[in-house]
Amino acid sequence: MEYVVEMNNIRKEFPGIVANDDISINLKKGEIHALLGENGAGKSTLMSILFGLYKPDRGQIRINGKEVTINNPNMANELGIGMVHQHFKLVHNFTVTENIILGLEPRQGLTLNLKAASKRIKELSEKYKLDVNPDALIEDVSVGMQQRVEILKMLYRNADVLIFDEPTAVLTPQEILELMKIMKNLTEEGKSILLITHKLKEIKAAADRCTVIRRGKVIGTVEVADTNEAKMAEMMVGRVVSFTVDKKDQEPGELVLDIDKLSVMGNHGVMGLKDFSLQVRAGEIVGLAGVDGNGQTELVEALTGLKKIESGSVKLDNVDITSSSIKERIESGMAHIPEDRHKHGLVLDYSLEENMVLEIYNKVPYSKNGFLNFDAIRKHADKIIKDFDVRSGEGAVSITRSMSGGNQQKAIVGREVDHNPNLLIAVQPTRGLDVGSIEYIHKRLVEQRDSGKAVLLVSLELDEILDLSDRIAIINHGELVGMVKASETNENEVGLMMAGIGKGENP
Amino acid sequence: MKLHINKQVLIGLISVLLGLIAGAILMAFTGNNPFMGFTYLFRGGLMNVGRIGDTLSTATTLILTGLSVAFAFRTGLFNIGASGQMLFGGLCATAVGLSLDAPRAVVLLVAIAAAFVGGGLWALVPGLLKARFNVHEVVSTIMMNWIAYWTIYYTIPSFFKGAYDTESRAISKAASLRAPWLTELFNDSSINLGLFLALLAVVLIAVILNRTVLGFELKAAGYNRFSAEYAGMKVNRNIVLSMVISGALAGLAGATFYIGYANTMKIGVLPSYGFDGIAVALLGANSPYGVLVSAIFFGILHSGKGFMNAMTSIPPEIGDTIIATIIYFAATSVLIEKAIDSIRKKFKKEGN
Amino acid sequence: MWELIAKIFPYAVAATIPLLITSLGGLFSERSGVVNIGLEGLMVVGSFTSAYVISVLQPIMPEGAIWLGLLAAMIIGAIFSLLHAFASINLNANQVISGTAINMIAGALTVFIARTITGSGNIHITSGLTRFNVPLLSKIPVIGKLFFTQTYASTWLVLLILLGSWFLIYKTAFGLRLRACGEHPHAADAAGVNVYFIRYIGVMFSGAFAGLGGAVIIVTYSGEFNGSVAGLGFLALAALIFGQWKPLGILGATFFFGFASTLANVSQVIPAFKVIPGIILKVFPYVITLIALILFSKSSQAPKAAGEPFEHGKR
Amino acid sequence: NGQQGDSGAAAPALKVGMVTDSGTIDDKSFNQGTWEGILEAEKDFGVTTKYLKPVGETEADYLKEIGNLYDAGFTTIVTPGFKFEAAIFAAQDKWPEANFVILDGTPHSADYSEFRAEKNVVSIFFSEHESGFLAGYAAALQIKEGEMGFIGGMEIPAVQKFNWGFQQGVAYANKNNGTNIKLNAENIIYQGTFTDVAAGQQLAAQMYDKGVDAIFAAAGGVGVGVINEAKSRVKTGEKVWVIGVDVNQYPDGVYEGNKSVVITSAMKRIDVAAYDMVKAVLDGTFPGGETLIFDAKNNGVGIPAENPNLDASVEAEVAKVFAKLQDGSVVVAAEQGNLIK
Ligand SMILES: Nc1ncnc2c1ncn2[C@@H]1O[C@H](COP(=O)(O)OP(=O)(O)OP(=O)(O)O)[C@@H](O)[C@H]1O
Ligand SMILES: Nc1ncnc2c1ncn2[C@@H]1O[C@H](COP(=O)(O)OP(=O)(O)OP(=O)(O)O)[C@@H](O)[C@H]1O
Ligand SMILES: [Mg+2]
Ligand SMILES: [Mg+2]
Repeated sequence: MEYVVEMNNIRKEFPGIVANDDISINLKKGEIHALLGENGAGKSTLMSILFGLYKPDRGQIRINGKEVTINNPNMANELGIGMVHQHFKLVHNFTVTENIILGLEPRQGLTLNLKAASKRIKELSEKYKLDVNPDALIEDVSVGMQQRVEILKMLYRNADVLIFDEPTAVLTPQEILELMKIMKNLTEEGKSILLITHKLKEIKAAADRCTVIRRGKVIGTVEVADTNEAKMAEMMVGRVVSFTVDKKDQEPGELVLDIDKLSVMGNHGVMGLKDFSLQVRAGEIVGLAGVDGNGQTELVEALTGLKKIESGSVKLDNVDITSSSIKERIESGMAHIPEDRHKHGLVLDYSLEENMVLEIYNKVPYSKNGFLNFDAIRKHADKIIKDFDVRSGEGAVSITRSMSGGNQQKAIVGREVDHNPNLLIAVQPTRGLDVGSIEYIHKRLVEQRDSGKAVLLVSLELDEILDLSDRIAIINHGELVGMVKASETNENEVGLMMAGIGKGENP
Repeated sequence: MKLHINKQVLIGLISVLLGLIAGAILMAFTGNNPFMGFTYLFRGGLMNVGRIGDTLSTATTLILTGLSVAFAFRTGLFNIGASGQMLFGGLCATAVGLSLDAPRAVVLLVAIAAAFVGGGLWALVPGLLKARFNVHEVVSTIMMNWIAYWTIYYTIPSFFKGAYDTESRAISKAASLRAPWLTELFNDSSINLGLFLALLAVVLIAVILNRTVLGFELKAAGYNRFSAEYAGMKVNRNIVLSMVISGALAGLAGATFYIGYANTMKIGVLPSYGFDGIAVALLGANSPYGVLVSAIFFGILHSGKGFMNAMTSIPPEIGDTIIATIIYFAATSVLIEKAIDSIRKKFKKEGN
Repeated sequence: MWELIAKIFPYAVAATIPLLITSLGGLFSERSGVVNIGLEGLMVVGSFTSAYVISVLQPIMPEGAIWLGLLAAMIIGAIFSLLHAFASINLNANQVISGTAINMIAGALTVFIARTITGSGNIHITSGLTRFNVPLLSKIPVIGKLFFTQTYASTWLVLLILLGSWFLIYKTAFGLRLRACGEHPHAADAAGVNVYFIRYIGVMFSGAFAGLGGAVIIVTYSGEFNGSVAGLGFLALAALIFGQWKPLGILGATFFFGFASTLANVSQVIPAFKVIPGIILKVFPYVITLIALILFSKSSQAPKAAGEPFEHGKR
Repeated sequence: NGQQGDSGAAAPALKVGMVTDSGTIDDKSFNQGTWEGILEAEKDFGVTTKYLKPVGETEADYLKEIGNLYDAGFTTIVTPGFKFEAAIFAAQDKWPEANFVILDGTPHSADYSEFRAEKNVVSIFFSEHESGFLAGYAAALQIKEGEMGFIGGMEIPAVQKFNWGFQQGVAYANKNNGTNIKLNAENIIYQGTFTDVAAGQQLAAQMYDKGVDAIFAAAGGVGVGVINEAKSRVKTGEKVWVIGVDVNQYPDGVYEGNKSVVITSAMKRIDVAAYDMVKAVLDGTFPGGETLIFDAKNNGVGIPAENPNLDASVEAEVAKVFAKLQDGSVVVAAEQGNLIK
């Protein structure tokens, strides 16, 4: 049988790490082939090589049986290879059409022929049931739509091989279903798909075959129909993985966080959060589920003081903190693991020890009379490093920019937990981390709960919410659309509510 | 034996070397002997105590403007307006020097304080605009430079007119930063008490940046305003404060220049020290002690180029060309860094 | 009042043009994602080049010398800007610092060369462009008097370039790519656009246009290179921001500067203006710019990736 | 090339140095005039020459360059402009072996508390008012009927005296020669810099638009703008003039062939002054400690010998008045009096 893509014995080294070590993989015409592996296993690197973004150190690529060298994305395009990146590569103030034709513009004399392009895009969109408006501005359309624009981009370039790098991380369960359908459509039209994902369920649901990669090496390729999720997970990590979090039953205690009818302005001049009320008690984890951009950011920023509150009130331990400063909130026992560890969590050019006192540098013993006490700061950092197993090149004096994402995250979690807060707001605490790190951080969050603290968990990963939470609040368009007990619900129900199909009462 | 030199220092030294080589090429190109050229250039800056004094007095102002730019850099700001701040600081110092009738020590202290405050005030505007409205400080400080230029242009003849409309009255000896004992020690050179002010500022700024809570906050706001905000720091206040401190340092530079190096304030001149400060800061890797060293180096070039010009037929612009080239190489230090790394690697391989 | 405006208008336009073309150059650079604070230096290079070429050629070919001078200024400006392009595109240098270095190098080097060539730092040209009234159009009431009398050919050239630039930026494939590189270079990269190439082109446009800006000064009102363009490059940078990175915006912004500075300059001979203190007239453009920056701060259209180094394959 | 002064002459030749004022060496003014005189001396006497440009305009900047010259063996040092007054005051004591020439100024301490010229300093002043008088008179005679304006640079004494002399010259022609030249107060201005070329052009344009026929520009770079504007207008058929200053600016005004917009120039013979002083040093007659006045009497000021734009009859008239200035029968005031500005 002839393969559309064959990658043989690919090797790619980055300074200090072999990202791809003698990897071979092939793709049949009309199949969906999944790539599975931990963070840093080398999946994206492999696909970047196929797409011409990296040059392999060694190895061979064949397309439709012919050996090729792919030096840049243009060559990949010409060979019929297209790629949807996890972070969409779209220009926000361009229209859909402009984004799609960029790099391959139809011309009419000297000028761009936008009309012809727009017509062709409309046709493609209809053919593959993508439902995209060619004249909309990217900044005005939803994330799901943006992804479909990315798909159109490939189709517009007549790609036969489509690479999806973690396409579902940003979608709602319903959008994921849609995407699966679109992928099936595509394969029926004769396209072949390479799909990178961490989600075993999706592989099970959509893929024909699955290649597992660990530490840059291929562990094996399996027919998906012949295997199950547990087996694939074991291949991936190299040991048996428990999918459930150990969590004792426990009665929640005092009311810690009381949000009452909170409204917050969003980024586009409309209310991002509307009349939102929620309570979190001591000793419980409340999960906030919702599709990205439905008001989670506004809620968290309003709670932590990063954003102004329009109306409503917030009480922490029965004290009104609606108009308190960030510092006051921290001091009254609120801790915050931010969504974006690079933007908010760390000063990347500061050393690890400096980052560990980011909120308490002005307290004794870390400083006295305006002068920093480096010994105390060092001791503090060393303790967190030890307690939370933070690994870095030079210990406390490592510049955080040089640390791996997982360790950066562990450091932040360590710092926040070390404040011994009554309320811990954890936003996407495991984003982009591999299974091992995720397990660890989940354990620490549950520990907080078990020791009688309140935890508000905000995550786009439904699995994470379902696993960790005692109760789940669902947010849609800035409004609370439902509140369910984790033990009494399932993914489907929460997914529907996330899409805005509410479920009556608040328990 | 293991030679361990700080990479930044090495890059700086190599940049200087490359700049000097570029200068040498230009000298040779115009038919001059580069060796003679450099000999006279450095002799011009260092040949005798008088010249050393002149070098130091030029360096004094450069230390302060360099420090001003470097401090802004370290706190995430690009202060291109040191010239304007220096002008306005200088105006304040001159105003005090010309109008305050008090014992010398008092006059000097008040004049210095006025320059400090004046420079700070002039930087307050860009600071506020940046903090409140996110107006980029590069543009606003450029505008403030011109506003300072015209303010001095009209203020001097209106309030401090000297013999001519184009300059202020001369500062009296009592209100000048020049001290007779110092002037004599350095054989009548322009060296003045500002030097000690500059040295003090170097130490103070180093301490603030590296050892204090204030420095910790200001740097955090500069590196990443969002995480500083997240950590509960008052970011807007810190941005304004950084800009004001930077401006105040430039204001001090104005004092050392207008009531130290010079004794009158002339209108129609935007001092180039503000722009040279960028070069000084850059070559000094934005560290206070680095600024000190690079300012003295620039001081030597500045005061030596005239002598070189007198002794040979090399145009003095060569000095500026050398400085500009050094800055270009410092700005493109990635290239040098790569070269250093590959050389180090080679040595390591051979060593093993 | 009308009389007055009509009188100073041609000169306001003349003062606008060097700013406009330089600012337009800056627009190309920043739209491609490279901040160019070296416009001042590039103008100096342009004014030096044109003055030198014209002074050499004028005795031989009185007619063509000026145009060859303008062309030479553009070419040398573009070549000189490669220093900035190389530093900021290939070496990921801090673009503001690299631009500052450009300014310093230009100032020192041109005077150095001028001195080596002429023995003094100045280069003088015998004759600049001749002003003319545009036939027919200058007869149109009001508009004719304002826009079509006492014009320089260079003014029309620059306005033509402005028009062409607008077309290039908004109507062509190149423009689309240019804007994409300034907003989201990785998107452009993934779409097969050579970001490095586009940025080089953007910076070289800025060099050519700033060079032309410097040259226009020589052939219109100054007639003499003296090592400086008196801060016009920085003002052009401010106009770029004031004009919100749009061709028509910068036309408005630069005309504002041109008009305000002309007004301030001639106020001395206009009795009606003598009542206004000189300082107010002089600082007026700068203060207004600051105010405009505040007003625009909320809706800033700055290219998102301007000033950020781009590395192929990195996110 | 003037810079290549280090000639290999056997005898240690006299080394003559100059420190320039803020402008460049070919500023059509002070610097250029002084330097031309020194170069003339180089040609005639084989002295070694060199000029240095200070980085700034402070006393310390000037002293530094004087020191550089002195340390390099230049023992005769010429400095143009009143801005050097305080620097020369200090220099005369610091380098007693050197000879200093200061043009347009007299040494005094920075705060004007002490005026003193030692035996190694000569101060030279020019009667700019006489020069301006002659140029104004000549231009008025040539134009006969119309209006004139004055654009000065900064409001410093030399420029003011040009202005006042100019006004008197025009008035003299109106009174004695029947010309009808108006001077409107709003057309007598000081631009405020010696550098703003654009402003020079724009101001000139306004004046010409208002009907001014000739502008006397005593303003360095601002004058460059004035000349440019005049050239632009003449090329389109307008009839406007510029009166040059300091040196013969006829060549600067050339717009085509050898036709120039510069009708005449109010010269002060800075070059002659510099030349004479070098010669005096060589002859051992350096008039140290004295203040010399260059005026009509000693041919130190005047209009150029050749003025292609002036009719022969006009030149003859001017020559007559020049003689009257020399014999004192006509006196030009060096003060404002009731003149404009
Ligand atoms: N440009 C690069 N330079 C250096 N190292 C890199 C580069 N890109 C990737 N790496 C390293 O190569 C390894 C493989 O990375 P890769 O992105 O392929 O992993 P992945 O399987 O896609 O991980 P994830 O699940 O997080 O997407 C990682 O250790 C990563 O740190
Ligand atoms: N040049 C680099 N040097 C060092 N580490 C890098 C470099 N580029 C990427 N990495 C690291 O490699 C890891 C994976 O990189 P990669 O760029 O593949 O991200 P990714 O999560 O796979 O994103 P995507 O799924 O969109 O491809 C990240 O931790 C990233 O920080
Ligand atoms: Mg990946
Ligand atoms: Mg990933």
